[in-house]
Amino acid sequence: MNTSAPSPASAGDIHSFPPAKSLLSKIRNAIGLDPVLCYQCGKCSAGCPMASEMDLKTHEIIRLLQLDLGERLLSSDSIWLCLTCETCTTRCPMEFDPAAAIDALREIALREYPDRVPRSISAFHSAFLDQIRMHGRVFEFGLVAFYKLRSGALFGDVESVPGMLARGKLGLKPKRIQGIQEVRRIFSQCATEKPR
Amino acid sequence: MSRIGVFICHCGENIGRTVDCVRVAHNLENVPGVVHSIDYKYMCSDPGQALIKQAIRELQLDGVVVGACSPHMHEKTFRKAAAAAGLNPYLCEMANLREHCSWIHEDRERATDKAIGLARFMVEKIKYNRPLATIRIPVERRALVIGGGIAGIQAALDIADGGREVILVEKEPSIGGHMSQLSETFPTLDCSQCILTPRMVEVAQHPNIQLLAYSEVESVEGYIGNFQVKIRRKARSVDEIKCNGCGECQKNCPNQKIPGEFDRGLGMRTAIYVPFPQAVPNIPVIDRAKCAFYRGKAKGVKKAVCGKCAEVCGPKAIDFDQQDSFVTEEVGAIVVATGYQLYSIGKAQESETLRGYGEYGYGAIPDVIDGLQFERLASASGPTGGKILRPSDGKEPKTIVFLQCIGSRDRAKGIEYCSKICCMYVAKHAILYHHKVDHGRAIVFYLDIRAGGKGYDEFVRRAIEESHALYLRGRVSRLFRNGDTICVHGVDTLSGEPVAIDADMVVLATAMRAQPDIASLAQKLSISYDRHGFLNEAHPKLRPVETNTAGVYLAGACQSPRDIPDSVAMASAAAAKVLGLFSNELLEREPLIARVDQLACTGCFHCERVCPYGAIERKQLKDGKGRVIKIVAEVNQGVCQGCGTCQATCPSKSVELEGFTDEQVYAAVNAL
Amino acid sequence: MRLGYFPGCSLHGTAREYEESLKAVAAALHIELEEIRDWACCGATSAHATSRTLGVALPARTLMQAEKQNLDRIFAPCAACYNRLASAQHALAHDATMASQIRSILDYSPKTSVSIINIAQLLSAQAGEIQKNSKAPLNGLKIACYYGCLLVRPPEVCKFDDPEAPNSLDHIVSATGAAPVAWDMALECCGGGFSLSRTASVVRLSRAILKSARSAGAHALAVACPMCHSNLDFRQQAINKRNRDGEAMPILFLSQLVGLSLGLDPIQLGLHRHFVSPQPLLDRIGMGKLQPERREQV
Amino acid sequence: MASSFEPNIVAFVCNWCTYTGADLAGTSRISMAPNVRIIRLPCTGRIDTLFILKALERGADGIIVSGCHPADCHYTAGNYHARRRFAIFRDLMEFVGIDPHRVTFSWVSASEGGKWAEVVDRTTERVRRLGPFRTYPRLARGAGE
Amino acid sequence: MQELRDLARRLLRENQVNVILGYECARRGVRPAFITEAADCDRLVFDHRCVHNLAAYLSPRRTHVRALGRPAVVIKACDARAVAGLIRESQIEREETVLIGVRCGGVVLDPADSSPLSSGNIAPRCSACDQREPALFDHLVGEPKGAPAGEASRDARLSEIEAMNPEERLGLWIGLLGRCTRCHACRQICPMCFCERCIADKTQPAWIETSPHSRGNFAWHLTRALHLAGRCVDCGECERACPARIPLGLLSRKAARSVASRYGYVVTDDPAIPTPIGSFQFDDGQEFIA
Repeated sequence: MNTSAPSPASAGDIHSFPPAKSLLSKIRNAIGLDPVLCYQCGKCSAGCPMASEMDLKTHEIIRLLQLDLGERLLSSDSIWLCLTCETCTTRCPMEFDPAAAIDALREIALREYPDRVPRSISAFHSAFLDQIRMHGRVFEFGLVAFYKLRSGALFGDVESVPGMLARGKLGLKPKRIQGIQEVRRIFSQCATEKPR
Repeated sequence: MSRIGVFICHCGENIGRTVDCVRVAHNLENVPGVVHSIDYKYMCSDPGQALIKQAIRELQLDGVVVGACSPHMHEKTFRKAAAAAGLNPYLCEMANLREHCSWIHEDRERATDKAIGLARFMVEKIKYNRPLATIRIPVERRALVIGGGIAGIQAALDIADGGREVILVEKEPSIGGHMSQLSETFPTLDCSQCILTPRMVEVAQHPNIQLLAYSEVESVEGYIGNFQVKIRRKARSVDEIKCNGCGECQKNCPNQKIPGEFDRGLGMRTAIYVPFPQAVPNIPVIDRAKCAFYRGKAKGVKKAVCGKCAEVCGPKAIDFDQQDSFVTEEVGAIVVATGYQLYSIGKAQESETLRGYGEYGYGAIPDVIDGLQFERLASASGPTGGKILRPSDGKEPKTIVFLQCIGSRDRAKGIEYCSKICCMYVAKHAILYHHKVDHGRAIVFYLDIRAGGKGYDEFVRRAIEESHALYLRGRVSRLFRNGDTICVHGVDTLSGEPVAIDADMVVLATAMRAQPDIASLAQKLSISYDRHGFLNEAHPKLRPVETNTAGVYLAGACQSPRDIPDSVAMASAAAAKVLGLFSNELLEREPLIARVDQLACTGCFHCERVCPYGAIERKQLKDGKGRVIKIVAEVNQGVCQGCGTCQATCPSKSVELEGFTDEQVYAAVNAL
Repeated sequence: MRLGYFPGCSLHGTAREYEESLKAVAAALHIELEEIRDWACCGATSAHATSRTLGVALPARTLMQAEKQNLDRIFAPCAACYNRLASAQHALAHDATMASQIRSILDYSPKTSVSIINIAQLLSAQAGEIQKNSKAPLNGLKIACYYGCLLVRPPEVCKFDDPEAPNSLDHIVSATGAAPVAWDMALECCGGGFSLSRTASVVRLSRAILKSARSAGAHALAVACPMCHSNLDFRQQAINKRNRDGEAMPILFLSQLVGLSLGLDPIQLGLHRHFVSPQPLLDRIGMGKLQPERREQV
Repeated sequence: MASSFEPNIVAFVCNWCTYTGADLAGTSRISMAPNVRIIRLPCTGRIDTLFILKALERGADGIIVSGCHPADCHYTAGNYHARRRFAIFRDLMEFVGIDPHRVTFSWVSASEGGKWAEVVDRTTERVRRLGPFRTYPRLARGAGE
Repeated sequence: MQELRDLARRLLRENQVNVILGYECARRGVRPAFITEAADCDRLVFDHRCVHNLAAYLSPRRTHVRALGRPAVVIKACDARAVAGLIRESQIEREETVLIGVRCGGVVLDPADSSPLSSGNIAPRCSACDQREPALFDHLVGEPKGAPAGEASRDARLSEIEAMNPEERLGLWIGLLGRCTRCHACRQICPMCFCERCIADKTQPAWIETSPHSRGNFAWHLTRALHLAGRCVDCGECERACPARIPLGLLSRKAARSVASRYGYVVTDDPAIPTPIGSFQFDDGQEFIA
């Protein structure tokens, strides 16, 4: 893809379209649906709760996918703003599954552009998964604590802790499940990059 | 003294509520000439009509005025009733007391006064109505079809199968039109030749069809049911009777290197040639501009420079001295199916309203071709035997780019309409390309996908989903040569992403345009055409295959860009119209047409100038000794449509429009 | 009736009132909840957002556990957990590669016949019972039923209700004698997992939901998801502090509403644990003051 | 006085557009002044300036001439010819002092029932303000009549 | 003068024509002459007294002239416009008529007025006329003439009347047309009034009242002006012939002004140009149409 102003001079060094290694095909394999199904009606973006906060709206994400513009796509943090509320998937007139596509994109992005994941979000995910690694379950007090350490949002929500305690909503000592080894094997086998 | 009956209808409450029908009837009773005046609840009902008939019979009425609804509603009804009672239907008139009175007024008094006035108008008018007889014109029950493309073929076959003679005129050496050039057809992908050729043969063999190929309409006289058409039979330089279509002449023609029109210049033909193997009729024609014999003669060389074809021709069918000849045919109806021409992409345009696409280098860059050229490449009978190969080096293009809307929806180039078929044939091209070229990449630049039609959108989706054509939304700015590839610069407006593609071949999906010579044909037929040269239908919705000239019908792309199914449907519709017209020996017309008072006529022919239909003819009045006294106007009953513009224009009022004569209008106005 | 029971992490923490009320209601309706032994977290968004396999493998293990306990029905009250379990099962059933992957990870291939049900399915099946046993029908209460995302989407996984116009919750609420209100945002997302990581988004989304429910005249919101609950209840203080949208809107778990209609004690149902006090609601139906326990044994 | 005066107006209209438009006004029950009486002609091309003069002679206070919009003529060109005829005639009328405000020319299509009502009401109002046009018919006084 | 007579003589001698329509001297001034004998050609004259528009005699309605056989007619530039009109409207065949164009420096108002041409006695139309010779002719005779004397703004009166208010105008015309006796001299002399049966004589129906009162006169003169719109050649014969001295030219010139301003049409002696009534443009002005 050559994005420089087209001119006869630059014509020579324009490489062919589309690029060789194809993100498009990866996603096609990952979710078993072909993104070319999308005809850009925009119903997904129209219903997306996070659209207003995304620089790439859902349909634009799919379009870039169709055009195999991995760089521009994966380097945007929009895919990380998806809540997987599945509204898009539910309403897609072409029976495509944008939510699944975005999940698949995140998985690749995590590997290829780890540092592009918004800090707070990657912090949350790793804190969350760490909880599971450690205890087999999520121990919320630990989750909050770990999250704060990772995200650096140390004092956010601090004022709410007493309230949580008063209502008995925060247990302080974690319980570990017996099958924790099994869980850890799952993690190692799934070979997920630890989001940093 | 006339004996007029007046019948005032209450229309239930519709008139009665605001108009005092009884008073109206009473008032009219006292009008001189009125011998009978009554009111009734429903005049249009059977008992109502019975009242009228009875009165006509018993009181020998010579005029009937029905005060009821709009004549557009019931004039026919009441005139039929009058006729049934033995009164000439044109001695029955209606006063519109409903739409024009009771429904639009509240004040009963004033509405009633007005109703009386309206009825008076008609009573006074009808005193001057004349009994009129429906006009019957004999119909020549043969049809002319102009154009031998799929539309003309379909129309001709339908009419011929309907049992009527057809003269099919085609200006090219063979019928078949553009469809014969196509490879496959959307959305079914059946081979064009395979479905067309049988129809062409059928035309050639049909007992009711007289095929005049390589001929053109020279002039058209007359009117519906009675056209005289003069047809020019262009000189083929080959005797159609003698020729047996063996093809020896072509084999032996020394000039083998002429770019063939049929293959859009991608293949070669000879100077004496049949445009394509399945041509109908299968009779060659000599291209005199290219033939050595004629060029020699033109140069003034005494002895024949070449005569190979004549030498090898067994039946001695070659006739170098053949001249254009003319035939005149009498027909009752004409179907125009002259089709379209392709928009020419290059800078040079024959019309000053159009501009070409210099930016796409068509003609300059060898591997930039148009859609019809791609059809020839994809066609099994084409110059490459159906292989997609580049004109420049015969290589198979691995990346091919299709540009839609070339000459469509482009004001700057002078065409703002949508050509309708391009979206579909590009999808077809993408699919064909996918079938024919392994690991090929097809990219389409489009503005919108217009795929309304049975199975059409599915077809486009098929190109995208199964043939993996990449559709980019946007117009390409320019094509650049880049070594032996073509660099395509565009933007995908959906992603806002600039795109530059190195393509091996670029196909320009060019617009459909009206035929170049349409204006002269339209004048011959006195039918109208739009600013783009597409012929105008009589009504865009309700009379789509008729024209404003009675007896002339339209089929196919001469009316607007059309695909094959549309063209065929139109053709059958036109044929149905023609057969409907032919279903009677006589054509019946309302007698409300103009009539010239030849004694008073001065022959200034203002009427001729204003007549929209050319219905005014010049007639010599002679004395006993056959000397011309004067030349006066005469109205052709078949052509006149009864607008009356002639009468209002005539300074001496020597032409009268039946049903709306000066005396009738005068009388009405006098009743004020 | 014996049911496999998968509480999920939050029901043992921030959403413990959900479990408390569930257990009380189950007892009242004679439903035996048998907790799956040694269950692990479903992985929630964090798992499937980072690794599709992980997102399937974790729930798959739980399904395996259930099978070992030969439970043929698993009840997952948390909508998120339900969604993960159901999605995992769906993947195992329809994605051969994924299935084999999981097999190699767990060296066990979970049956896909086990039926996974959520609270909407469970209680709407019990609607008759609820009505029959209702000791204190919640007449006069107007409830906005909030389905959220994970209960009904994606449709090919959650087949039990119409994904765009569901009515199972309304059906249950009617059974309690309360009146479900017609409103527009029953299916809009509350911000889900962003509670910590993108609180602002959660506030924006949850606020819209609360406003809509309020304008529909609801006295309270009924939810079936701990995540939704904390966003709408816990975060509501922040929302109300920042804006003047009107009365605070109590957020109740469906089970709590049902419990009330069955005449169970509000404290037993954990109503005192909410951040937005449901007291006004209780006053409406003439129930006593909540006596929040001073001390909480942890 | 003038207010109680009810003008007598005659309308010459073409059959295809304005007459049908007036029918539409009726079917749509659009109420309008009852002062106008329609005389139906096939086309504005048929409407002669003599009709106007005769109507004025016969005591019409106002006149309406109406037909198809340009390009809509059922007979393709009648209205174009009429347009020139009336343009020149109007100039002449004005020149000899016959107030052209007494004559309304309009295009009213078959779909413009509302417009027809407007034309009728506007003309009626204008002519009512101009008062009765006795001068013209009375020109015959002293001679003959 | 001699040139004209020789030409006429030749045309008769060579039997190219049977009659010369020209001018000859009368007791007072000049009058139209119908010369059939070559010998009589010396009677022909042409000078500033030759007011008459001889084209009128070409009309098929002038049977007595027709009876004389194939005509040659002496025409000034203004007369040529009438000849063109007759050809345009199929009243005469161009090739059946020999046109002797004469160069003209303007004529007097009254053919009986033998005093030399001056701004005092010149016909108003001539002082405004810039056409010294016809463009339509077979033979052209006479010396080149200079532009005639007199002020060119002859239509001041027209504008004056246009400037009046409706009542004043009506009053004015009631006064003028009230004088009309319906003798129809205007029609008889008009080269463009050639109808076999004039509308004014049509009785079934009698659109135009025959009795000579202002109302019928209005109808008659308005209708005539309309019929002459774009056809009147402005030869002034009607005014000259009118015993009541009604300035009828005002009406036809008003019509001419109307077609000129609306359709840019000016009467010429080119028979190929169609009349403004009888032709149209899609975008003709319609400011007066609601």
